Amino acid sequence: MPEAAFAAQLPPSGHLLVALGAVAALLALAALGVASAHRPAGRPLIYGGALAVTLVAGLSALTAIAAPAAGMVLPLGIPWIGTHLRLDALSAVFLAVINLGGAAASLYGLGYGRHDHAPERVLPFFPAFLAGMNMVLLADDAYSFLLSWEFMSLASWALVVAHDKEAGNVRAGLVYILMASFGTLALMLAFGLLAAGSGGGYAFDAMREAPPVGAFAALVLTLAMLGAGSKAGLVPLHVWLPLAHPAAPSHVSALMSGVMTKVAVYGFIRIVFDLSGPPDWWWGIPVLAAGGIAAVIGVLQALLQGDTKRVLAYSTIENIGLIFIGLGLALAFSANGFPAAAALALTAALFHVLNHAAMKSLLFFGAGAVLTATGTRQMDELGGLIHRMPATAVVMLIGCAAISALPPLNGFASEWLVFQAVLLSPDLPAWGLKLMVPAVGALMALAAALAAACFVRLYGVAFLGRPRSPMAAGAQEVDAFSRAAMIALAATCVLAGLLPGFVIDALQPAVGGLVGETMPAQGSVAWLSIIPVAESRSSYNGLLVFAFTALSALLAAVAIHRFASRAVRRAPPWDCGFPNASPLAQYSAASFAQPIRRVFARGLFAAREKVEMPPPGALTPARFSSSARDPAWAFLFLPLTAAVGYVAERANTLQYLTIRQYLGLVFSALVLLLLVLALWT
Amino acid sequence: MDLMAHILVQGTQMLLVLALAPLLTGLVRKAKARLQRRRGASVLQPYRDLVRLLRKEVVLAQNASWLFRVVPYLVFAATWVAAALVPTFATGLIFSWTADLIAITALIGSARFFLALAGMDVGTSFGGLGSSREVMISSLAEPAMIMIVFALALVAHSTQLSTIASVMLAGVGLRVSLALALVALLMVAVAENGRIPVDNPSTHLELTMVHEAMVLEYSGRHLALIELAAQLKLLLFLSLVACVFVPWGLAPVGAGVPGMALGLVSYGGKLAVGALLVAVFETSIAKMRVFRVPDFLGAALMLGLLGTLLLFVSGIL
Amino acid sequence: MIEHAITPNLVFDVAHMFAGALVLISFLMLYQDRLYALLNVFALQAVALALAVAWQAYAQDAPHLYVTAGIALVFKALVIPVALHRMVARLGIHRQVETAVSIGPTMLAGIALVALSMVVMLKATPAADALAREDLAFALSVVLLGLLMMVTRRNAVSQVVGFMSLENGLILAATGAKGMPLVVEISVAFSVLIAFIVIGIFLFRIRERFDTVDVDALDRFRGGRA
Amino acid sequence: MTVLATLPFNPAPVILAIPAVAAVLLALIPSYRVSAALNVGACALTFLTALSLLVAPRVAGPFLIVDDLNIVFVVLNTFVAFTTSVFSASYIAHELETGRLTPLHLRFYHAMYQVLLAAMTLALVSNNLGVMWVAIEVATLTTVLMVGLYRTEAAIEAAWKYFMLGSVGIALALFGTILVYMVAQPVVGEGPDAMVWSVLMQHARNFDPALLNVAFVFLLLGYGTKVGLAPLHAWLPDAHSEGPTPISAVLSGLLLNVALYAVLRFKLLMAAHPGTLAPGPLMMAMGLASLLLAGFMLYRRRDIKRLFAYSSIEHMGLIAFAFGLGGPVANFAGLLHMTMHSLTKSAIFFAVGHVCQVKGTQKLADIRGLTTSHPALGWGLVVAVAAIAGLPPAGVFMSEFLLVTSAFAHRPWLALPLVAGLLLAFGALMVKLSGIAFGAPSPGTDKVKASHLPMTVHLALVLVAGLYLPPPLVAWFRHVAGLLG
Repeated sequence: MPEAAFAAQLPPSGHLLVALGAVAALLALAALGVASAHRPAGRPLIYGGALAVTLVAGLSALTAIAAPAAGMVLPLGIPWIGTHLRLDALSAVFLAVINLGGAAASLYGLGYGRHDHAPERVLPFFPAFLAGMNMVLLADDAYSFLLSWEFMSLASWALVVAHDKEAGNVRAGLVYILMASFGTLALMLAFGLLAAGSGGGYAFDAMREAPPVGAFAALVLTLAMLGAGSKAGLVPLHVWLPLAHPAAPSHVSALMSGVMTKVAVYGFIRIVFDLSGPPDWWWGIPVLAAGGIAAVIGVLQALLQGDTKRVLAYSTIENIGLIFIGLGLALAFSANGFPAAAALALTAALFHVLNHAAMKSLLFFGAGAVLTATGTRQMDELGGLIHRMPATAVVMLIGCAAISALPPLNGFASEWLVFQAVLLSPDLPAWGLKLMVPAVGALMALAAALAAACFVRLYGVAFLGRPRSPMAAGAQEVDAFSRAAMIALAATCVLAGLLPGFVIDALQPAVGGLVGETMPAQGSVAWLSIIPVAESRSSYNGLLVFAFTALSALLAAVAIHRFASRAVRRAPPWDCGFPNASPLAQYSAASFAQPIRRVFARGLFAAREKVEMPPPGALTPARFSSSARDPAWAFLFLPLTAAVGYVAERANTLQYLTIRQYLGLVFSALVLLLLVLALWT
Repeated sequence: MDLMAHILVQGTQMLLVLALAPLLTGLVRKAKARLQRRRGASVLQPYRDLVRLLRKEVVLAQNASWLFRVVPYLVFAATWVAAALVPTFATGLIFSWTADLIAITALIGSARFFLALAGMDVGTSFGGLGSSREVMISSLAEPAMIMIVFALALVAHSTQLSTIASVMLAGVGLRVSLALALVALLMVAVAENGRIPVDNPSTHLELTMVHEAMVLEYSGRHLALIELAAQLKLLLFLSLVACVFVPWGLAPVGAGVPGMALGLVSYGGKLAVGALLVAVFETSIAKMRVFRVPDFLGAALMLGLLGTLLLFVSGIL
Repeated sequence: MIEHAITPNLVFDVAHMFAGALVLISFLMLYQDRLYALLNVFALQAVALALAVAWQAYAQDAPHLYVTAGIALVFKALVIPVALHRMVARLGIHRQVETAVSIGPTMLAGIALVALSMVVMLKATPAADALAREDLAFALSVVLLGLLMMVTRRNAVSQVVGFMSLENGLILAATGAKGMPLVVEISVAFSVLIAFIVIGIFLFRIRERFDTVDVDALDRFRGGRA
Repeated sequence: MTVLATLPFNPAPVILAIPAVAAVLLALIPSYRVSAALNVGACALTFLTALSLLVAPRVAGPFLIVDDLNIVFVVLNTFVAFTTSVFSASYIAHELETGRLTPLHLRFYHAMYQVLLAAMTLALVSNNLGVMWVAIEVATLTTVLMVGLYRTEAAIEAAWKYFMLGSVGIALALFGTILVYMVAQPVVGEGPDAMVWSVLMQHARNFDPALLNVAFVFLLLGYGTKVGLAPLHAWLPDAHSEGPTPISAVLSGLLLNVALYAVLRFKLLMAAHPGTLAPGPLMMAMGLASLLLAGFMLYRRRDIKRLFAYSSIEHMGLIAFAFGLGGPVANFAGLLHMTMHSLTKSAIFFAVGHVCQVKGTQKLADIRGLTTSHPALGWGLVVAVAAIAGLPPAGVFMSEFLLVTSAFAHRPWLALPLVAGLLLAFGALMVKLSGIAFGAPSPGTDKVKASHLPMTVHLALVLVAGLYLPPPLVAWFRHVAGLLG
């Protein structure tokens, strides 16, 4: 039990105090949420307060990225360690992401929360959840880190089961909290190893000084992948995510999918890049593999879902996969002596972290808006919303385009950087990596293309066409708060896409701290292009692509309207001779996915289609149904639960023994121990 | 006034591709007709079609949204910009670094994304059918294209088309990986342009339609723009193949007017040969079933990946 | 014990004999297949215990141990067996000792247990006197045989007998430990415990066999099988 | 701690006297209202006196001992006994209303409550191994009587099972005690001194290690039966589920600790002698067995009190594992975990007691949607179960963190079953909690006529403990952890 001095190695800074104050304020808001949940003033108070706090904290974090690292020790937590806090560039980047995401969610909640029928189950936990995420990022010792981590899970679990009367939500919460606990235990083991290396010092500073070596380091990597990966949603530990994220209220879904998964990414980076010492050459391989698999499986699953929020949740898995591909490349480069390439890969990953936070929050807000307007999350009950909800439709279109990695939006910029990093990898010396990287690149390209298909399907079915249900036909545009939140995020997506150079530059302090090298400065490049390595090698200019495209489109429009025709006539659509076709005859979510389902999902997902034809002469309609499974459930979790159930059933017979048999157990234990004594000592 | 000259050359290229695109389609059609022992329409027929369509009024489906009306312009603009970024007669144009090959691929993807959305806007079965098939095809074609990009980029150490073309022009010798990439690129080009055997641009039979089903509701100037975008895309892919695999004649950076002129002539020649080959290929092969397409494109993807892997492993260059 | 006229050897021999007798009687108890006979043998063991304790009281010059011997004689050799006799008669319990493991294997197990306790104790006390070591080993044997009896007999009464026999072993060990305080208190406490058990059996008519398992009833009580 | 030792007298005898006197008084008072109040009052007084132990001198007389180890237990026990008596007052009133108990029963119950308290305290502060043994036996017998209080068939069966297994356990413990005496006798000399704990500790280095090993096996199994370690645990679920709920709280929160204290005392003795068989592996093995067994058993539970009884087995297993692992960190974790478990589990039983009264059943299947029908009770239960399951910021989280990390650092292969068991038990508790707390409420939505104060106080302490432990407590735990080796 080494006594750690309660003095921090780093001096505190104003930024750190602001962040700490934000945590305290959020916790106070949580307490206030308990007290005021039933009052009409509760909602504006809590969400307004959270908005103010996160906005201040987020902006402060933005300025903290370039500031020197700060530290502090509070006399809390494990008594002889204390609670170590640290605000360095990496935590500042993530603090900015989560607080700005939190601010958007709070703004959205101001309006969205009005429709909540059980505010007392949401208001206390929302700020607590935000506080938990903030605390994870500030923690600089293993105990505070895990405490905050699990507190974050607990608060979000409470939010997942907030609407506990709806079918499946309680089960979703159950699966969630189990997987969260699994992850925490894995991280606990990892920290156990790290602390063992430093002789029982749970402070990160102590761990940094004595990083693990050899097999221990490998074990730490594995455990970090299990622990952080289960929270982030790496396959096959993702099963909770598509259940839990949709179950929560939509602004919380946005936080969980857009923001909390980033905290998991942060945890992985912190442990693997910061605490585990220099990586081994092969560390990138498992990370790359996990990322590639998550990317493809996630997006394929997303294509098979019929529930809007579940589509988004699976898409989160895909994006987490992309981020881990970036991280894996960074590890591989860093371990094999290419710090500049590592900086590129890490920048790409961090950039995508930021982008995905914005895009996914936006999309969940949109899905929430649709849910509020129509009361359903089923794509097959939607349609035509572009007419009824014009503002939501526009921002959702931006969100869908961004997440489908279409230039000139932000999703493309970060994926482009990852591709550039992939293209630097032939320099890597190891054969395993040489074979791995292009394969992962192919998986990533496949995932990107499928993501576009997925969001064409989501947007096309939900927003375009004709309404498939009365609810969709009667939808109303959502309130101004919700719209403002969505517009702000959409603007972020556009800006980050047009001016990626500034974002890349802003990330460099964090990158440099982790891999020892930074990317070349982008802010000063002519025309605001980004040039990751050299101009002759590759460059991209989102601003110009946008300008050219917009200009061309405008030019074409003006020219045509000026010189050719501008006449428009409305007429019924071509009906192939069957007038007044029912809106249900439109392509549905399932039918849109049919070609892809047939091509990709037959094997692993066991996608099956069944058509029940009525007998000849019967007037009943034919029924079509399709089914698919999640391989993680089929091959891992269901057998596991079955095994636990089996053993529990066997063990349960111990409940039905007679006193004599119980005595027999005591007797056997005694004899056994005596035998041990007789034979051993 | 160097900058002005550069912008002028860039502008020339933009107008050039716009002007040549219908002609290329006309050439292909004419050649096909000849091969089928028909006289066929004039090579200028596409221009006439476009003009006629532009003059007609637009008949909009009743519940078409604003998206439906915006998409043709977006699709056209994105394709045009993409086509203009591929070196045609000269490399190293002033804006060529705006987007590398990955970005060009993504721009084409953007155009397809919006077109697929437009297909679903009216809410008829045809649109959905076309869109769903289109995204299925593209979900394989795009990764295949990215793999081809990888293979090229690994040889040239760059994803900039100008640099790739220069490296190719300097000569890299015969390479198995590049051959694989070429085959894959041709297969992707066939798919991307909706040509036989993947799709048939002149069919309107719902069982086999892909692209045509998607744009079934379009008329008038909107249809004209979409047709023009399709023609530009064909041009783009031919230019791409030309500039990467037969880069001879391309005016290098800083070439004067004579070099440019030579580049223009050679570019015209390459396009004509390309059109002829397309026609021959399409005439000699039959359209495949929709669910055979994934196999076709999967093969392209595998070829691309194989080419990339070879380059990774060989590590030379 | 130096001040005693009897030689230390004789002290040990006699103590040893009583201890051995207790083990032997334990085996006899394992061998019984009639309840009444079992009770009689138990009474015999109690007498043997009383003698052993009295001998220790004399040898260690510890008069309080006579109390323990008295308790053993009166309570265990007389009161309890008689009470159990009457109870068997009153409750109409089967006269047969119902075994879970038949007598032959039980005896074999008993022998193994005695061997085990010998090995354990002899390994543990190499420094002590040989006979003292054996005394302790015998006490342990009686404890283990008592437990064995509880485990292999289904009948409530024979289980009580097993428990009392186990307790005999404890008292034997306790009195064998020279100068151990509280032995009397402990033996009183144990007598109270046994009285509780016997009264419990009588009052609550604990089912004659602990083995009657009514699964339906258990489901009600225990939350049941899933 | 010596700085604080300013109290001029030793409060230990007073702590014993108060419940003893109260027991006599309670046996005489017929009115259950008065006796409930007196019960609370006596417990409060005991607790306050026990607090004075904190500043009392550490003394070891021939009969009583006050040292750092048992102060932890005494203060904790008297505190939980006090809060439980508060809970019991409201609980018992309801039982009387519904006619499950008569005033005569209550007279007996209250007297027994104080006897139990006296016996447990005696077991903790006695300096004589024999007295400790007698005290634990008395405590066991008292609880046997309380478990059988309802006189239902199930209650009697549970009491009987408890009684039989407890008796065998106590017999084994006695044999172990005798052996310890025989080990000590050649060194310390004949007579009472050879059973006095503080004397034994001084001479432990000269004991015969081999015989001490044998003694420890018996003591571990004997007192381990009381702790509820697998495979000796069989009485525990029955006894918890069939007795009055305050007794379930006392069993889980106090009696198990007292038995554990006895095991620890002997472990100290073992640790003081370098030549003995390390007791650690035995305790770890039994601890893991308890953890895993309880983890599996939890899944098939249909009775709410039985569920939490198995959870007690699980946690006792964890604590045994921690002490078995040894080392300052793990021992600290063990002490902390024990404290937290007492507080949390009794809080759970407080909640469960009211839940069962409101719903009129102990069947899990019939208790649903508590957070909707009884928000305070339901959320209280959610917090308490989350705390016992090791979710932050409860103190259990800290102890599990310390335990798991130090286990993995020292014995990686043992940490894996440990983690598996933790996860297993966590899953089971959460499965059950999901049903109890959420969803549409089941019938039985009357208001709870009870104070939530005891539960709230316990939970507040537990939640704060995960964030902040007062330095004196830490210093004290660490000292004890150091002693435990």
